Amino acid sequence: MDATGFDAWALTLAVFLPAVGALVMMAVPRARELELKMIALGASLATLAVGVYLLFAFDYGNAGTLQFGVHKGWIDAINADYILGLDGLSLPLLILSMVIIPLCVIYSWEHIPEPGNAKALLILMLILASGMNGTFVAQDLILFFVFFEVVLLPMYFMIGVWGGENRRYASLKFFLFTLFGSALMIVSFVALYFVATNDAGAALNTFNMSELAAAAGGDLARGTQAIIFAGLFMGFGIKVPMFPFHTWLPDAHTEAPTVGSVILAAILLKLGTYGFVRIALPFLPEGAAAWAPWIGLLAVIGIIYGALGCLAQTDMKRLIAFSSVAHMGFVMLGIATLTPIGINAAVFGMVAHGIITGMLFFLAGSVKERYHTLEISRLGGLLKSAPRMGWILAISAMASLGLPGLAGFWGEFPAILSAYEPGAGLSEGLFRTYMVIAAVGTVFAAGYLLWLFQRSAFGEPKPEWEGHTIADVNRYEWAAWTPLIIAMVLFGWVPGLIFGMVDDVSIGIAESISAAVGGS
Amino acid sequence: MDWILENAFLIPLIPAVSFLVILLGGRSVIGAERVHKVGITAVGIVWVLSMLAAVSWITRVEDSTSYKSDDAEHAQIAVNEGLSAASAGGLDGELHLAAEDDGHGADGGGYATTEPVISEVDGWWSSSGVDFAVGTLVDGQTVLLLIVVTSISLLVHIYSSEYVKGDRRFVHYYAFLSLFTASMLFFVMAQNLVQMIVGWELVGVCSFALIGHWWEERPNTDAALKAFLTNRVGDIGLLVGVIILFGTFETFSIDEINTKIGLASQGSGPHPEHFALLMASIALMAAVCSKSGQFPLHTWLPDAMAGPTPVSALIHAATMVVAGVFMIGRLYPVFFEGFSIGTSSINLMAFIGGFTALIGAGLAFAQWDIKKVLAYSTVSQLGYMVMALGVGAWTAAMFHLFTHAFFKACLFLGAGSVSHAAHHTFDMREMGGLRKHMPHTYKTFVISTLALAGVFPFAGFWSKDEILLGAYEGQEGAGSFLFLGQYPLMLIFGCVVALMTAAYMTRVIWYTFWGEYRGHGHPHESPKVMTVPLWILAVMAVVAGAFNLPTPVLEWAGLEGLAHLVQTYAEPTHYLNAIGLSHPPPSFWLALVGLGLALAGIAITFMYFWRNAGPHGLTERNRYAKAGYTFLEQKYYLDHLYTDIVVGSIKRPIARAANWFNDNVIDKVVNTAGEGARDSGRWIYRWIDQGTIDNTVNALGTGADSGGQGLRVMQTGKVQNYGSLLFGTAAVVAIVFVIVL
Amino acid sequence: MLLNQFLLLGALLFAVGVYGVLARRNGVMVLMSIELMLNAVNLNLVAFGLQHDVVSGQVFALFIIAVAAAEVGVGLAIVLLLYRNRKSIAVDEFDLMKG
Amino acid sequence: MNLGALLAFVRPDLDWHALAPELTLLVVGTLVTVVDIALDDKAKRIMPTLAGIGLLVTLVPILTLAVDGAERPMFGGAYVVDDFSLVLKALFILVGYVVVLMSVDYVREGDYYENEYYTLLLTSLLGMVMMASSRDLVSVFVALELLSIPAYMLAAWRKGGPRSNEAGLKYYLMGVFASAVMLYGMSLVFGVAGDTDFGTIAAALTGEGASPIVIVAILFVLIGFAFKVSAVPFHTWAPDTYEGAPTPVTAFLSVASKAAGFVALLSLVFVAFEGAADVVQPFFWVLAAVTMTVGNLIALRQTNIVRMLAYSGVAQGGFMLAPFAVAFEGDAWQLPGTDITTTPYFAIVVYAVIYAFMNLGAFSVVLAVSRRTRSGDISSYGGLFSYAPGMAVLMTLFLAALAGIPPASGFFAKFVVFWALVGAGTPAGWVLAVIVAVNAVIAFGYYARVLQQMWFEPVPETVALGVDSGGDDEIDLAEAADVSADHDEHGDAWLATETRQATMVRFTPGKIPMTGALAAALAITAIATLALGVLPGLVSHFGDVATFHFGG
Repeated sequence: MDATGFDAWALTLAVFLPAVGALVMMAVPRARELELKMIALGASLATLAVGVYLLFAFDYGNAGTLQFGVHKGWIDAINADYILGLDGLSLPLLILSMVIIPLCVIYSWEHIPEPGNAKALLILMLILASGMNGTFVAQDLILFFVFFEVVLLPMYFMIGVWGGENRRYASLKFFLFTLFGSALMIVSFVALYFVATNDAGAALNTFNMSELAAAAGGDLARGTQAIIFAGLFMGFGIKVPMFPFHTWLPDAHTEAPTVGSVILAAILLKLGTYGFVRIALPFLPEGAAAWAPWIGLLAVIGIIYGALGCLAQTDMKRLIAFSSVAHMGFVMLGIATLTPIGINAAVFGMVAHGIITGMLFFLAGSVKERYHTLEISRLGGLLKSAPRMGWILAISAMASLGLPGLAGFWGEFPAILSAYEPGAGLSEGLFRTYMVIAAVGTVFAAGYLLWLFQRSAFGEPKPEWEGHTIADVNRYEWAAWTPLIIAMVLFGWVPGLIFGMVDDVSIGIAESISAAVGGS
Repeated sequence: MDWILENAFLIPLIPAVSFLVILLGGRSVIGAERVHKVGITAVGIVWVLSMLAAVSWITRVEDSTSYKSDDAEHAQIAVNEGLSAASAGGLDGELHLAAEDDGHGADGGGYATTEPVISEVDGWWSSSGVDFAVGTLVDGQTVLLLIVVTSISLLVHIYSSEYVKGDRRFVHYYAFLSLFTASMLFFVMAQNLVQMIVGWELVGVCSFALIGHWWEERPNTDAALKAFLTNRVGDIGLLVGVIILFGTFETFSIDEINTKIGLASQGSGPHPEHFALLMASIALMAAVCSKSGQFPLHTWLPDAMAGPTPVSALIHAATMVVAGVFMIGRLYPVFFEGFSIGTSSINLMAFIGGFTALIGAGLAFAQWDIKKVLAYSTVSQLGYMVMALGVGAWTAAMFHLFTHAFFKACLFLGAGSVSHAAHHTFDMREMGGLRKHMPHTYKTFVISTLALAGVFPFAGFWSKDEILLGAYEGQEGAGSFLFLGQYPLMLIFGCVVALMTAAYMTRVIWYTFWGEYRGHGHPHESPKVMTVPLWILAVMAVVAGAFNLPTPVLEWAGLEGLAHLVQTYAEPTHYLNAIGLSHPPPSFWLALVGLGLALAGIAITFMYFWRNAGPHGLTERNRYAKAGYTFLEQKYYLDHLYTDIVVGSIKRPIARAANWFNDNVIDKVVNTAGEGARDSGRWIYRWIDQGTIDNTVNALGTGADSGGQGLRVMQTGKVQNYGSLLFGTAAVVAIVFVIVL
Repeated sequence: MLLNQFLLLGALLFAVGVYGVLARRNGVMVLMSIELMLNAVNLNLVAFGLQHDVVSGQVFALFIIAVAAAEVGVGLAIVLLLYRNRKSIAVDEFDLMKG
Repeated sequence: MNLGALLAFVRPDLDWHALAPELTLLVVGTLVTVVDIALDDKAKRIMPTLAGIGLLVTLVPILTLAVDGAERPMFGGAYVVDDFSLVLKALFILVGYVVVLMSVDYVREGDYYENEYYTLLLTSLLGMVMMASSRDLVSVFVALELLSIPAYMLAAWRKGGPRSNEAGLKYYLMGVFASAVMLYGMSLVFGVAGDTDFGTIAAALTGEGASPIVIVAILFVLIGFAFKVSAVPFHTWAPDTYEGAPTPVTAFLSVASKAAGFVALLSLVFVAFEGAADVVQPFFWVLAAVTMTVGNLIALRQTNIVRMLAYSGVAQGGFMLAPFAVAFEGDAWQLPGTDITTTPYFAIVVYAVIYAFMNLGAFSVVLAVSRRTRSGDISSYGGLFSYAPGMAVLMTLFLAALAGIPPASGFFAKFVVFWALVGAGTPAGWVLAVIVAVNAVIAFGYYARVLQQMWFEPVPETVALGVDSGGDDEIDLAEAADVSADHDEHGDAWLATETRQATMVRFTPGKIPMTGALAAALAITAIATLALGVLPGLVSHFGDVATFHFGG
């Protein structure tokens, strides 16, 4: 799978260009903000350029196999190598994170939150970018883990330094929750190294993800798989976040600065779901089959629960944050069905949620900037005071509630669809019940989003804003938002763009699962 | 000649483009006051294209069949023959390919069915290696709707250019009119269920946007939200139904699903699980209820009148609300098998339809707002259509859809014109005597009323009559109940509703146009831009009935050729023959009954108002009557049920509860985990209580924290205690090991 | 060869030493007690060395004696330092730092 | 006893090359003293330089030996120079060098004996270097005392400071007490085995069942070193001593002498007590679990950064001890392509190396920051990022490493521990692994407190002067006197501090006064921490070569 020429370097560049940018910025004194911003923008755009190259050079014919592979020695002592690879599953998410980061940089151009210090903020963003890109292309468990963890500290600081009132608590909570998950996750990784066998029963003793995936659990007992899966579940499920572990999310989102929320919602959450699809399912098919009903249950609980949580919110940003719980519920439901269509839906859901919720958080940030509050009851008449922003909010809300013709729909509908016939011998009755519950969830989604829209955008502006001039979308915001809006519509009408990439991979995963489950 | 049929995608595309143009260039490039020209042009083009489509479809039918079934027996033969064709086409499983070549391809002996024209592009999206296509499916039913939608839309576009002139959001108004037209057209030519969902939702959004057109006032936005959310509720049904169908047939393609059922019912194909079909039908029924305002989800429709009147005419009378009816017709085989319409004598669809027709008519009596009356009348008429489909009268339903679109649109635009004249009020108590001031509006209004009431020879008469006929005759081979035919209850419903319809419409006429003018200001006739469309529609309200005249009517003129046009050309014979759908022979006396009822209704009301006969002030004197009246006035209290009880309970208590649960329980779980840690720390007595300084919800931390605080007691600072600890531990460990090992 | 007596004596001495270290407040006395413990060790070593008839036992003992001397030197120096600063050598009074 | 044994004595032939490092160190130490005597006060300037150069010179023979690579047993196996010992000798020397760099200005600015300081430092290092090679009870004991006794004096170095005195006293008393206990154990071991060299002991113990005397013997010996590595409940001296001792000394103790303890434990456990797995493993299982948990929990409550680091060091020691709990399960897990004996062994060595640098780094930052804030309160780190971002970032790096967050080196240390524990494949291993995981999370709790201060909090108005500060009371109070122009306070300041009342002084943020030496120390540790995290291959390579010369 090893690539040659530039291809061999493409992924490495994609991962480390931002980090290099960060290093360069460290050398530049804080006072020279323009240069700093330029460098940040340049680095992120350069990364995006690599992404564009990847998009074109990618061989969609066999999206199921890893491409642009790099395989170098790294830590011989523990057989952990520097392996990068890109397949149809990684590609959309990688591109997503490559797109979001420059947009965040552009948005930050004039929106450096209190207490300022653009240098630090941008550096953290670039480090985040490296971590996220790395996670999506790493093909070695240890490498994956490293990148998976690298994103923690920057986000911790982003929330803690530029966050709102309650930032200390929120940031620490975010960190401890995630760290707890990943600590158990790494134990599971090591366990995988030692116990994973090929079908012959011989120990693999490797961290190479493609090998482990190929082994598909080998002849591991269902019980063992379930135990190890539990560790992974903690690691990824907390990150997603799944229902009982979600409590860190609203706090983190609410407190985080705008770009922080955007990155968090758009990409960081995806690391968890990506982990499920990339690692948990293929490596431990039977463990997955054993856990799937519970994951599904938690998913639908999350859908309803998140929606209800939204309805109870009075703060716009917190409402959006809770909606993430609901949306990720759909993603997890798709994953839990262990079917190709479910996994496709999940990946599409990830991308769509990334675009839409990212957009919503941008909006929340700009609203906050103009009104200095996010109390829904105090907003209102946005359509009148800032029409363009109002309409953008309308589109985003519609997309978020899964309106066909916009991206959100393709994450929801197939996910619900997949629950009709779950794979790997899962109980049909159970999952059809989930299906109906999830369908009901879509109504709630419409409920809270339109309610939000009505309260914030419809009606006359509140008297307390007399005299305030509420500026409409400015040009930095246009620059940052237009791509997202276009993406919403584009993916809404041409969903094949993403399904085409992912399908092969998810078919492979689903087949190996059903083979393993059926085989035993 | 089939060019337009195969490239039908152009038809929705054009208004979509005009939407973008208006939205993006509306203010800057074109100029706010001229945008309507863009819209009108676009729709005009589309109208022409639709007409082309109609013509080419008719010729296609002509080519494909040299024979028109004009009575039941022949129909049967045609059916059987057609089936062999269908199955012949069906066995190779490549139906839509077969559709590309001309209709003769499959037919055995000249009795062919016309296959729809399906053109599609693969790879819209794909999953598990299956490519899902996007494309268009054009057949008689589609063409019928194309005509209705484009015609009404065109007229409304023109009408609005005066009615909405100078509105603060003229541009948005026209943008969304275009978008709606586009979505509706996209919907009617959907090739697969997913596309259908897309169109379905999009028209919903447009209706949301247009109902909330004047969103500064809270009631409007409330109405808009209500409309959208009620529809979402129904959409649960749509999603689930579509999913069940996909699970059963492994395809989204409408064509394949229908054909498979057809084959199955002929035994020449695998039989889908009847239970699945039933479930799917019920689920889809929910969707119909919301979109087409059927009981019990009809409550949003009257509120939707908050939107501009032309919008009501277009969306909430003529087109969008019939989407549900259209969808039933589109997937008729599913429902036919699912509800076993052919053999039952009552079924969910028929009942809901009939019942809705009844309560809608009832409600129409208690309204003072002219638009509300029309709205409930719409509900009632939609119920009529659904009932027709429920009893197996496919053609009748579509025919009624066709006619109803025109006269109801006319009525709405008339009402609009009235309010335009009478100070933008819709309250009939502030009108009266307008016939003198606005003759055109009056005449057209009366004509349409007669049509709606079903008076010979107006359009409504013919379509309504066919529905009653369908209810009576039902399907071949079904038992008859007493002398009331196969669907007795439906027949009764139908008749009662016919009577009531006539009555309440006459009431409207009286309050609006007769008596003395009770409003203020000087009412005046609306300008041509508004009256001309009215007249066009009025004419249609008269002649539309001619599109499906029964044969006997034409025999004396020797014009059998023109009989049953809708049935012949609009019916998707390719699917319907396969499931053995038959057409009842016309019945003269049933027509008489219908007409009689209508006239009776008019007569009674006439007596009541004009001649002042009958129990006036009954509602004041008789408390039962009063109770009944308030019951109607309160719309059967359904709204209270929904808004106050259902929504209220969800939004306030449950959501609050959930939030509380979130903050106090879920977080507290972590909390209690921490409590454990803390208690474990408590064995080192008294230090613990002063712990827990930075008391966070993450009590795991707190617990650990205080645990640490407790442990610090070890650290007395006295070196000898340290020593004792060291040696003590050493001794203890040693002893333990010695004992254990 | 009365190994056990030696060992018992050694154990006894050690115990006394431990007691002294843990119980006496006077720093000097604590140092003495430590010496006791070390001597107990020496006793053991020599005894075992004899039993096994190897020289290393005694060598070890010698090393310990030497080192012990150095240790006590340092110890006394520290005690002296404390006395100079605090006018006291009661080891249990030194608990500036705790917790 | 027979004189024959004595008369038969022949002087063992010495392998000078093998002894070169020790000898160099000895020479340098003596040189420092001589120079001091020769030109006493004028010597002050060059002292640190001399010591530093001496240490670097010492590296030369170590390298040559490493290149040569042969195993060189001496004195009948009592003293062995092999890869293992060389790696650790190099580590000790490097640590010593960094500590010298940290000390330069600290010692110079406080009015201490300067020259003796370095002499003692070098001597203690000599003991450690010897410890790495010792394979015999006697040599282990001698090495231990040689590294401890100077350390006692260093701990009490600020002779005027009550805290420093107390630190010295506690360290000394506990130290000698523990070594007495250990010696008693050794005497019993000797009694059982009949000789003092590990080979014989291993052979003897393998034969023996777990007889009470063997158990007591082994436990007492192990406890002697458990004290050195400050494992709970033998850790009690550590926080007080660390807090009281001069900060560079604290760094030295927390890194070097702890590492020395682990070196001794390694050779003892893996060579001498090989046969007594059923005693050693359970003992270490409990010890590790208790140590990391208690250390972490108490650390959560600390307000003084040095004390916090002390407890964190305790907890880290727990992590390092964990692999011992599966010391002899590991054989099945021969690492592919390497000749490492067992994974646990590998894990401990790697952890020791990584820990040394990250902890030294943290202490260097503390040292540097206290030069500005003159306080050891964690709260005095408020807003550090705003006025000294570089320092904040460095501290973040080291704390991240200690917390085990990639890409800082600490994560790999934690990882190899998991590796060893899970690799053992025993339930005990699995459970301990989970305990380690949970503890890793708790640990972040207190590292985060410092991070929060540095990044999130505003600069404090006033700082608690000197109280609980990392040992540099005198400087603080001296300058406090300047600040609050009240000299009486200086004399009996310790009384004020005894009641733990903080003397709050106004604090003005500003550039942190850096000196070349300190900067160098920071640079070395930072680079090492980052490099070992990004390319753990480097250190794991040490782990590979650090193979043991088993048996006598």
